[in-house]
Amino acid sequence: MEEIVFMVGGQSGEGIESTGDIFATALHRYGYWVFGFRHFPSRIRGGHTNYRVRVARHQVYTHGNRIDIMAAFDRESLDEFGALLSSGAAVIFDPSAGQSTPPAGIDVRLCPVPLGDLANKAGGAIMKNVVSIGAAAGLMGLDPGVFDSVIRDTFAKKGEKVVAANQKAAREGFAYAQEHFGVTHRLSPPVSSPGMILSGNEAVALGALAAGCRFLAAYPITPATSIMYWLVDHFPQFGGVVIQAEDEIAAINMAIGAGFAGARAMTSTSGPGFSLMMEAIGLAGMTETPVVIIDVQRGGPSTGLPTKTEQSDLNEMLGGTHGEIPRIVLAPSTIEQAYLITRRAFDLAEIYQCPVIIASDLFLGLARASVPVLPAPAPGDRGKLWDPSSQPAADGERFRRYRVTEDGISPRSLPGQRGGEFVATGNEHSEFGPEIEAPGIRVTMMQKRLRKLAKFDLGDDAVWYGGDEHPDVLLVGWGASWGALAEARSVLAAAGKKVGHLQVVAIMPLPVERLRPFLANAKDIVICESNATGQMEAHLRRYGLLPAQVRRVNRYDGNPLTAADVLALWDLHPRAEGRPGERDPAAMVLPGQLRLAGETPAEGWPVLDPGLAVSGAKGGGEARDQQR
Amino acid sequence: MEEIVFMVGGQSGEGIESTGDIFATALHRYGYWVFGFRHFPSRIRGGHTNYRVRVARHQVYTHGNRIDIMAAFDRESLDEFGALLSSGAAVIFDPSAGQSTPPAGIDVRLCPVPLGDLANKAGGAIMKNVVSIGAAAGLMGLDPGVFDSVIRDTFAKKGEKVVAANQKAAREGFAYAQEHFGVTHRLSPPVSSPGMILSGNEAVALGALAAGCRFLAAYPITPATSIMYWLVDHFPQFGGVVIQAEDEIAAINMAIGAGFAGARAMTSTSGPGFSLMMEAIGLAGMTETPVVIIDVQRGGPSTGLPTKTEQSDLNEMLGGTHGEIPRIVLAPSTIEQAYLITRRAFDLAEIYQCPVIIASDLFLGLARASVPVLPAPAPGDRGKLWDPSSQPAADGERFRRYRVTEDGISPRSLPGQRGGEFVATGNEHSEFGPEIEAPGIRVTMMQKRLRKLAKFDLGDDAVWYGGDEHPDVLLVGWGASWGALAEARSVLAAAGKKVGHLQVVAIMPLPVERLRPFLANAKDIVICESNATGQMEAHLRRYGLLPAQVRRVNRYDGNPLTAADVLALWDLHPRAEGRPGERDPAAMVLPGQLRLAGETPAEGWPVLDPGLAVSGAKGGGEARDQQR
Amino acid sequence: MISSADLRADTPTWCPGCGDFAVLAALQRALPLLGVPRENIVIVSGIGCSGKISSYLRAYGFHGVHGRTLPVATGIKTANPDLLVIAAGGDGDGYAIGVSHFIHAARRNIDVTYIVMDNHIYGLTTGQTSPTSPRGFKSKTTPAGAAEEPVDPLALALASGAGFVAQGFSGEIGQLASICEQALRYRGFALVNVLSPCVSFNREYSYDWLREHLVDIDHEPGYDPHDYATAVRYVTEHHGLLRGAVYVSDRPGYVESLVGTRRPVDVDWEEPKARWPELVAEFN
Amino acid sequence: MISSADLRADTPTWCPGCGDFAVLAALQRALPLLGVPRENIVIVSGIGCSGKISSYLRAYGFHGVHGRTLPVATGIKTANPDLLVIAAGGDGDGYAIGVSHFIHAARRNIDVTYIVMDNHIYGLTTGQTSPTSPRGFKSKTTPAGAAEEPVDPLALALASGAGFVAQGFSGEIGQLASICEQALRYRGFALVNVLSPCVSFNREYSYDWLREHLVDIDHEPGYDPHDYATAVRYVTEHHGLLRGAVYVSDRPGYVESLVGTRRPVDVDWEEPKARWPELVAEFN
Ligand SMILES: Cc1ncc(C[n+]2csc(CCOP(=O)(O)OP(=O)(O)O)c2C)c(N)n1
Ligand SMILES: Cc1ncc(C[n+]2csc(CCOP(=O)(O)OP(=O)(O)O)c2C)c(N)n1
Ligand code: SF4
Ligand code: SF4
Ligand SMILES: [Mg+2]
Ligand SMILES: [Mg+2]
Repeated sequence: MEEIVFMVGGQSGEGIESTGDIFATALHRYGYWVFGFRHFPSRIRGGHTNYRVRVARHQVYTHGNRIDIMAAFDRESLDEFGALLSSGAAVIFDPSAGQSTPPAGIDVRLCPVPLGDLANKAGGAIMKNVVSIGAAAGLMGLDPGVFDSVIRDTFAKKGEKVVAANQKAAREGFAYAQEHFGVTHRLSPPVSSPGMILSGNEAVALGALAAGCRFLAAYPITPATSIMYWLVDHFPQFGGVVIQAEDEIAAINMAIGAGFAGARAMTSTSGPGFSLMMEAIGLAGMTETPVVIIDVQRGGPSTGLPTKTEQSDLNEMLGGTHGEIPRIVLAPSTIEQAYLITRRAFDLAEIYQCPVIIASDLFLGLARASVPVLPAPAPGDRGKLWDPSSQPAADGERFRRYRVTEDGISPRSLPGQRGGEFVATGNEHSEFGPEIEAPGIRVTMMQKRLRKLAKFDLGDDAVWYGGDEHPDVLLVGWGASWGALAEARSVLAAAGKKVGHLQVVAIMPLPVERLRPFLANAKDIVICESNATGQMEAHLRRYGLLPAQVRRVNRYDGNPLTAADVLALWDLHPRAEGRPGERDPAAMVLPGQLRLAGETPAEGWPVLDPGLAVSGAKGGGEARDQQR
Repeated sequence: MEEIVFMVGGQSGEGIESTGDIFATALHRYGYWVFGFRHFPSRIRGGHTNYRVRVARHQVYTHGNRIDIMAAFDRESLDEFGALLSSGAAVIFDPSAGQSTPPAGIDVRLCPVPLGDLANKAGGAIMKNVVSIGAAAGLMGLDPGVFDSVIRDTFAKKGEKVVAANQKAAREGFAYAQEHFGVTHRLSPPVSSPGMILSGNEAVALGALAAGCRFLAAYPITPATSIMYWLVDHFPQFGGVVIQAEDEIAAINMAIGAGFAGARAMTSTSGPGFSLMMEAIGLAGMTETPVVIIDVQRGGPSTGLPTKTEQSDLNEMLGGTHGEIPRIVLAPSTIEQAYLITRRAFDLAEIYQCPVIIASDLFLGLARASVPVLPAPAPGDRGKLWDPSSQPAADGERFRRYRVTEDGISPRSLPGQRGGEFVATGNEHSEFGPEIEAPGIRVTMMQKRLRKLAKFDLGDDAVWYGGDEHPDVLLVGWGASWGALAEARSVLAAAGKKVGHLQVVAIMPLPVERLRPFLANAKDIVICESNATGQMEAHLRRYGLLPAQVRRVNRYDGNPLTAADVLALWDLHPRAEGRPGERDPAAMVLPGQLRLAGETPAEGWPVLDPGLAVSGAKGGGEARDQQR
Repeated sequence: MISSADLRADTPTWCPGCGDFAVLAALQRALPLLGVPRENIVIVSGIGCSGKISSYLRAYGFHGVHGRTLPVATGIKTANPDLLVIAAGGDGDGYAIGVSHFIHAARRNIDVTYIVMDNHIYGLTTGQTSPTSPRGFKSKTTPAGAAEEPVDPLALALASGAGFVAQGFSGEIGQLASICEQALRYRGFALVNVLSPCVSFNREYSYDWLREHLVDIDHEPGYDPHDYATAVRYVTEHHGLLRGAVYVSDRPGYVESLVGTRRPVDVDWEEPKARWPELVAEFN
Repeated sequence: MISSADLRADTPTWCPGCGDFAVLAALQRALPLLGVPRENIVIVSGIGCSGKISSYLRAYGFHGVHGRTLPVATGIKTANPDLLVIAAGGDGDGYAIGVSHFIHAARRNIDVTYIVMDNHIYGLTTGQTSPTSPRGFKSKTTPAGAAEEPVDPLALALASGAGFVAQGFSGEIGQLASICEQALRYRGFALVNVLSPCVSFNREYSYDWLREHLVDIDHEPGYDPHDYATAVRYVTEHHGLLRGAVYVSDRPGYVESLVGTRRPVDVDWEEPKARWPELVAEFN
């Protein structure tokens, strides 16, 4: 087989997360490309949770649309996710635990494994999860020692005994499965070596480090906190600092302070915290202080669905804060892009001296997948920093921090620079800084600020296009649903449709002229968003980019938008092996089909490093990549 | 003369505000319709401030576009506002105070008055302002005792001596002016009796009281605080309460608590405070708790121009808070409408169980003008309140607060009602209230909430239209600039243009089908807003309501948008008496021209009481009112 | 009269052994003693494991956003003073993001019982350092140990003018219930800080450790909770490791001074209508 | 070395007689004594009349939004510990909307001097009751008298673990300057609450009244500002009507414990580049 999706499901608090992580990392080390995603409730113990890991021979961008091997530790695993089992799927369960069996009518292979007994044999019932992944590896025909190194890394702190016991547990499961069921799902051998395995949040954190950011102030919130975890573990080694603030208002104001001082500074949060930052975002805009804000969106409104994904903060990103400021909003579509965009965001914040908002979401932030090695850090562009030697201040004159310039951007002095003293104020102000109300200066200053982004252009990275040069069907998406849309496109193409996929990466300022050619000619535009009201659609309409009639795919039940959601419009299905009546071999997403000409991992996709840009759409809108 | 504009200008802290108030109130009591507006800096002492009062024989909706009589106490009065002086304007000043004289080339009548000396004669130099308004009354040929009653009311607390001295001061000024300059600006006698004089903020406060609101929590902020002042003075007499909260986050959460308890509750603020309320607005949306939020907008972004006007929070009103909630946004255009809309807002908040945002602004909120007597309070509609007798809960079953209904609105129980116990949560929740994450329920609940406003319709009050039935030029506005646009329309019509004026009152949900006919047919659409980026324009575009090309009038220097700003597009001017070269008799806005068929004061304009609706546009878009 | 059973709603989803069970039980024990009908009880809660309590105590509940229990409770109590209003949340909810409201509710002396389930950790977000975590405390957000001194809730309450200040312990449910009863009967702002162990993420503040270190001032000979100076001294000297009623004063309440015989919930159009001419006259 | 004159920027627009002039003058007197070059001084201010000080003191300034001086100052100081950072604002700014940050800055012991120009009123918004206005205080927002007890800044600072707590008086500019100097030299969070009369809106807290009622503890025989208990007792007994250095402790500073030899402002791409293979390896 080309790819296999494994799921382990149980009650929260049962170690499902670490089990999934071990499985994913091991298979990644084995040479496969994995994509793991965890489903979890907003409580600590109890409540169903599961971890799906897609294992493939080529890079994949979602956790897939089916489940091939399931280790089921609770009733919900089968009750709620049984419908996703592929034809011939294997279900590992402990017959002595009295679990429900799979729903009737699904053609699955039951694999009863005495998980508890085998775990006990290895040293303790707590290791039954590890037994189950051992069994899964057995069914896949892998090495018995596939988990050894990961288990060592995971449990090293707990001592050699624990490591050995877990290694034994995995091997017990492996042996049992091979003996009783043989190899049910053999993966063809790996073909390439993935470079790294990390989550979108880790990619953001790594991007920040790579960009020279050394200051994070944040307040814990699901699903953003792991950005903080990674940075608190790494910043100190690089001279950086993480402050756990008392709330999000403090967090962003601290980041603004650090940005004013000259650091590359950021804050990370999710919806509720983002809402609290509105006033300060305006302050950054008005004082022209660089700051990067990561919003890892989750299900809203209010506390909403705190452990579920959604793309519903867009309106607030675009319209939040009273009054009018220049701001940049970017949405990464993949984990690699989360790294690249974050890295770039710090340049943009300093070049344009304004807040930059990165629209991530829970799906992108918490999914953990194999990616090619990310491009190493490289010197960034700090924008117009005042250089006293080449730009001396006129004698006796105070520094004009807000000098009115043609491009609206004024050289910035940093505290510590002699002669650069000025006051930054959230009030309207003169070129020197202090507040002023004179209508003429006011208008000049508003225009100066709003003009800053007039020429903003992310270049080829602003929008991404893949697919037919003259599509009949145009899928439009943004953010984390890229993978699902790419899969849907592949199925549609296989079904004979002329299809394209347009992904909006730069959301504000919107690259209107880059988008227009794509949108002007498509016959059937389908806008796909993880929200209920179609916020991106409204945004595009604001610029007159859409015809009166478009079709929509909106998912807002908290789960990531899938290819199936999109394909349902055509009664197509993404899975080769479906339940009876759903089988559609042509719809099977074969790994590799998603990788298009010029999209090879080595070159990175979509690339924000100008030097590396390959597959972005050109301003004129010529669609450069074709379906293989 | 039909109308006269008086301005008193000086340094802040010199009592300009009370002088203007006394002048306006006195002329109002005299039987004229006045409109007063104060220009003031964000500091306590010093800095130019002025108060303009337009005095007319019919109702007026702006402070006009020229100045006929100016009492100038500082240099800036003439330097900055001299250009507004009408031909033949009178300038009252104290020759001994060494002020500048009016700019050359303006044909004005200098009226030097020994203000200080006369004030001293009356009892103290502090009364020079009062002397100056006495002098103005003299120039206008009014009664010498015109200010007596207002002075009594104003200074009663300070004792009879102060009252008498001020009355004397006014009479001294009056006598001096009559003796030395005679009557320069005689107003024709009053024709009707205006009913009340109040500011937009007071109208909001009065509307809240009339609506049965008895709870305000707020944090002081210019220009919203006077709503709080009026209510703290009046609520206690009616069993109501005002809480000065520790910040705006507390304020809105208190109001939400009170709304949950069953009170009609509100908070009032301006931009910075409004930004802080974003998270709680989502909470109100999610818990379906009625709350009314008044945003008296001021110059943004950030602290911006705290004592200047702007309409730049619209994006945030529409898009603020993470996630998606039903919300209502209404913008009153006049002081009367501020009363009517606020009154209605409490009904809407309870009927739809969601936040209602009223978009006022500094100009509307602080302008103080004569209006017809406002309609008396009448019983409102509290929406679906649970009635245990007619809707008993099933035996032993818990109350389904969020029962899924066809219109999305569920009967609401109030604490204290036996059997109605439930929990309101900002998390996604079941019909009973407690949090729940099941995708099916989630989707049902999102749809239930978003469906609530599907049939929302303010009826004839949703949009307002005045002017030609088939206009070539269509002025589009919202909020406080109505008066300026109405004046501009009148001038354009007089200049022979076929012109209409469309005012958006209901902003969210936008009455798309009511707006479309007006916008679909106009040739030259001019969108007029007090902001830089055209937020209403973008909003209309989102719904496909605008052609690619429109013209824009955007004012964002902090001063109210004027008819002159609009007319400049055609090189027309609003003033009959202008500086040489600007004279355009046809452009004179005659009082009464603004009042159209069916817009008589007795009937109120635009009317939110369904029974009183007269002049609004019909859904089909037939423009019912004609220019007289 | 209601019984404890009448106050049971959904089955709690807290981890087995969580201290918050005791808080719920203590409330279910104390509330029936007050003779207040269930429909007149409102519990407002914040976000956190602790915040889920409003779904478990059957009464009217409001589960608001993180840190804002006290403003919501203030709004409810002021709008309808007939209600018995409880606010409940965690240490992060109350002393990090919400600490401003805590100080202002205390000085306002709003008649609300504020129960903080203080586990010295962010529980629901799976174990970050909280404002009451001690200096040097290690967690995922402070792997090198917390650099801040902890907030001392009792000291803060005393400095802010709270009229009733007590601390309970989930391991002593009898005393906790009695403290809750006193707090609920108190006419004014009453803080009950409950040392409520998080068995999943905070092993430092375990039942055992707390049992060993807490001084029971309810049984401290000569301790007079009406004496402010003594209360301050005790809290300082014992680093807050007390249980019992720390301080009880009688300050005039806030709501009484604001709300008269009519309540803001009594929506009324008649009086402003009747007094309309008078109101219109004011604007002339 | 800088002189007082070097620290003059725009001419203040405060009302003649405003207490804030003395605060500005005190800073201009104290700062030159520290030997810190002007470009290394940053003053962060809030919104209010007080907040305008950042335009009047010539140095780097950040005039942020209402109530958020301390987070901004914390960010600046942490990003560049070489800077001398002052936060300054009003009583509304610091003790109403911003009080949470005050408490957390205190317990964090960030090396910032926090100067509150406490006039017991909202000045810039033309005279509303503030959190330090006394109970019964009449203003446009509390015409019937304030129903809340005031915040006691000194008590709150002490309860929050502030290392340096002092109170100055605009009528005693010499002492005020000396307090500022001590605070600025203090390595940690230093509160200087300045009783700074508002001559336009608050006649209750006049220079005369304050002069009469304040006890000068700098000259109180035997008063030891290093003794916490005494400080608490004095503040309680005198209802905060003290002037001088109330409390001085030595707690370890926050920034030192977080920031090493490299500062976050030193933007660097080289080290992560050099260590890239190691970082990549971590993700495998
Ligand atoms: C504005 C906002 N910020 C952050 C969060 C995420 N969050 C949820 S609960 C919580 C803290 C929980 O700690 P605590 O209040 O001590 O409650 P516990 O779970 O320990 O009972 C946080 C930070 C949120 N929901 N809202
Ligand atoms: C978020 C926000 N809320 C309210 C305001 C309005 N505001 C400006 S200054 C101020 C209070 C001023 O009082 P204080 O802090 O004591 O300063 P003072 O003027 O007395 O020096 C307020 C409420 C604001 N600017 N921002
Ligand atoms: S995580 Fe801790 S606080 Fe939360 S329920 Fe479990 S034990 Fe209780
Ligand atoms: S209003 Fe008061 S605080 Fe403000 S400048 Fe004037 S005296 Fe000072
Ligand atoms: Mg906690
Ligand atoms: Mg003040």
